[in-house]
Amino acid sequence: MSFILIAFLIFLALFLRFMLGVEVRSILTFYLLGLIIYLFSFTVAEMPLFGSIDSPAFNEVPKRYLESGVTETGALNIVSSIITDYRAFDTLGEATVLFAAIAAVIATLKSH
Amino acid sequence: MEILSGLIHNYYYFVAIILFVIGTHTMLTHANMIKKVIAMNIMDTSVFLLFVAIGYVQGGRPPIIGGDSEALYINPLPGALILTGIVVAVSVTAYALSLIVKIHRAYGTVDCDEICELRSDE
Amino acid sequence: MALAEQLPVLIVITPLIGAFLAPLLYRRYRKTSGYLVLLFLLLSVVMAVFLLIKVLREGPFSYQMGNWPPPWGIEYVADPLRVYMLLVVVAISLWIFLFAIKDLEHELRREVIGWYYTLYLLLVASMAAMTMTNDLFNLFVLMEICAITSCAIITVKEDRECLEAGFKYLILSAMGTGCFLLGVALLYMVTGHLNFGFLQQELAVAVIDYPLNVFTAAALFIVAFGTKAALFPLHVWLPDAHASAPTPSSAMLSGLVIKIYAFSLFIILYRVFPRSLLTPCL
Amino acid sequence: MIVNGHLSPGGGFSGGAIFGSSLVLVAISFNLEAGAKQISHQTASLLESGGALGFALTGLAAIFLGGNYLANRAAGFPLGQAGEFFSAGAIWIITVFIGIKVASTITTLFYNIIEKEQAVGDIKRTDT
Repeated sequence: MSFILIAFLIFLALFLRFMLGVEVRSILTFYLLGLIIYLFSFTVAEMPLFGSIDSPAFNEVPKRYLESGVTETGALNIVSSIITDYRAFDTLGEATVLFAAIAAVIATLKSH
Repeated sequence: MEILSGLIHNYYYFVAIILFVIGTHTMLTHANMIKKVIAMNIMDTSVFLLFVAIGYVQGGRPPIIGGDSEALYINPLPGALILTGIVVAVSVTAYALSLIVKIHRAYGTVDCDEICELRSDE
Repeated sequence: MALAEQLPVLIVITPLIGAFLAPLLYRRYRKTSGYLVLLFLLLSVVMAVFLLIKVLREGPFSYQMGNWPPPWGIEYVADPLRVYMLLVVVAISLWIFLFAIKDLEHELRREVIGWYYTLYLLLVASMAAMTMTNDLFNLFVLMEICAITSCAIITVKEDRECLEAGFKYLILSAMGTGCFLLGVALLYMVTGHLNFGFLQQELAVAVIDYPLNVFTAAALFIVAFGTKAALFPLHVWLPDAHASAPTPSSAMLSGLVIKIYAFSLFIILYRVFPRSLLTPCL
Repeated sequence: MIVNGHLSPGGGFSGGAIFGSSLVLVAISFNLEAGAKQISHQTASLLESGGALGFALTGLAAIFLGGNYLANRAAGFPLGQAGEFFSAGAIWIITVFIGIKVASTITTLFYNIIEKEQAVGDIKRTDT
């Protein structure tokens, strides 16, 4: 099975190179990307099922946000209560990223 | 075949990974700077897709607490994280675009290979 | 000593507030603003020394942002290794800045010096926070600040070579942060935590059920931090960027920015991944 | 949208983006001078620093009130009745600051890039 696959790939490469005139470099890149996707597909197949209620990500952390978020922060929008209360320091970092971008743009544009 | 059925169940994740690989490839191999920036955005968006897909729960509602207390809500944490991530990606894009404006003015081109030639001539 | 408990966050916030104020200060007090910025850095050095004394005397402690306990909120940890690194970062950046004030007048245009102070302080704040943070997503945000500001302090120079070097650095570091975020997503998927301590507990279990996910995440982290820290095959951006940068930026980049990423990789490999993953025989 | 961020979808980022885009749209649809009349450079950069500074100082206020950095309930901000307009303590304040910050960021970015292009003159304006 795998032998046939490898033979097919070599044949495909030769076909692309000599019949269609594709560059060697782009054929190699193409194969490398295929290899990366092939390797990643094993990882994806092993991941927890999409949308499942008992996936590991849906553990006690979001449950507490959903159950007691209203009483603990007073906001009905839980996403809002996470970004500005539970994980507010991330949001401060984010505002800082915006400020850094502004500073970087102005410094770059004014300097030349 | 086990892998194939896993891929079909998790096709959201798989699409995100394919987008990530496309983005990385375009970013590293293409010489045009605008294409590099677009690829950077594709790559970031793929990761955001993957992150948001993790948070989905079958039959869940958006996490805005309403009337009935029995409702099932989706996981709010990935959504909140990705809100941060999107802003970060936007600011990097803005900076990269302003750099391209400056590079175009300084060299007269936005192609990395041509810039290399210009620099080797100096 | 209520204030001593707050030291980890105050060290980060002091340069941050300084950064927000620096453009306004520079517009008002053009001559002395450099020394005012120096004052902010000096303040954080003093606080870092106090924090080191406190940690060495009373042992490591953790700081919870907004009083939310770790798996829900963001946690900062002050233990001897991290605080020592923090002191190194803040003290060296103070030392570089002391010489930068005079030097910048020769290298940069007058209008951009105020913004250079801002970028410098933001860089210091993000690096100081990176040494202490105990949360993967917070680390991502800080890495992004560090990436933008360290590119920007290269491209402020009035020279077209540094523009191209800065762009190359920005693209490669964007690839690095993309890989890092993908790794975070994979780890979050199999454990549901972002805190280092909880991740380590959960990963010891998760590595049995989802080994490939954990290994892929580890590989992605090494690629991400390898790009940022310029480890051997991923170092292509470094020669251009360091050679064309202004002198203080060059000192900052090769002295601190690269090392901080190596330090973060070290912390992640030892504090996030379970011990069994790192032993050679499996 | 900004001030209702804690009750409905939206919040500082999306509301601020809409607000900033509206100012940019004025400049696009009329001309640059009309747009610049809406908000001057000085004000924009003042709001820029002010928004971020306000966010950081709200966090510091929590320390003075006895909580940790950026604490909300633990520092004694009044939460109010959930679902009402003035509720959720520090969340409301922080959201407004973020809205100001994002709006001014978008306008500043736009004007800086556009005006530099104009300053160079028309000779450089070529399509690539």
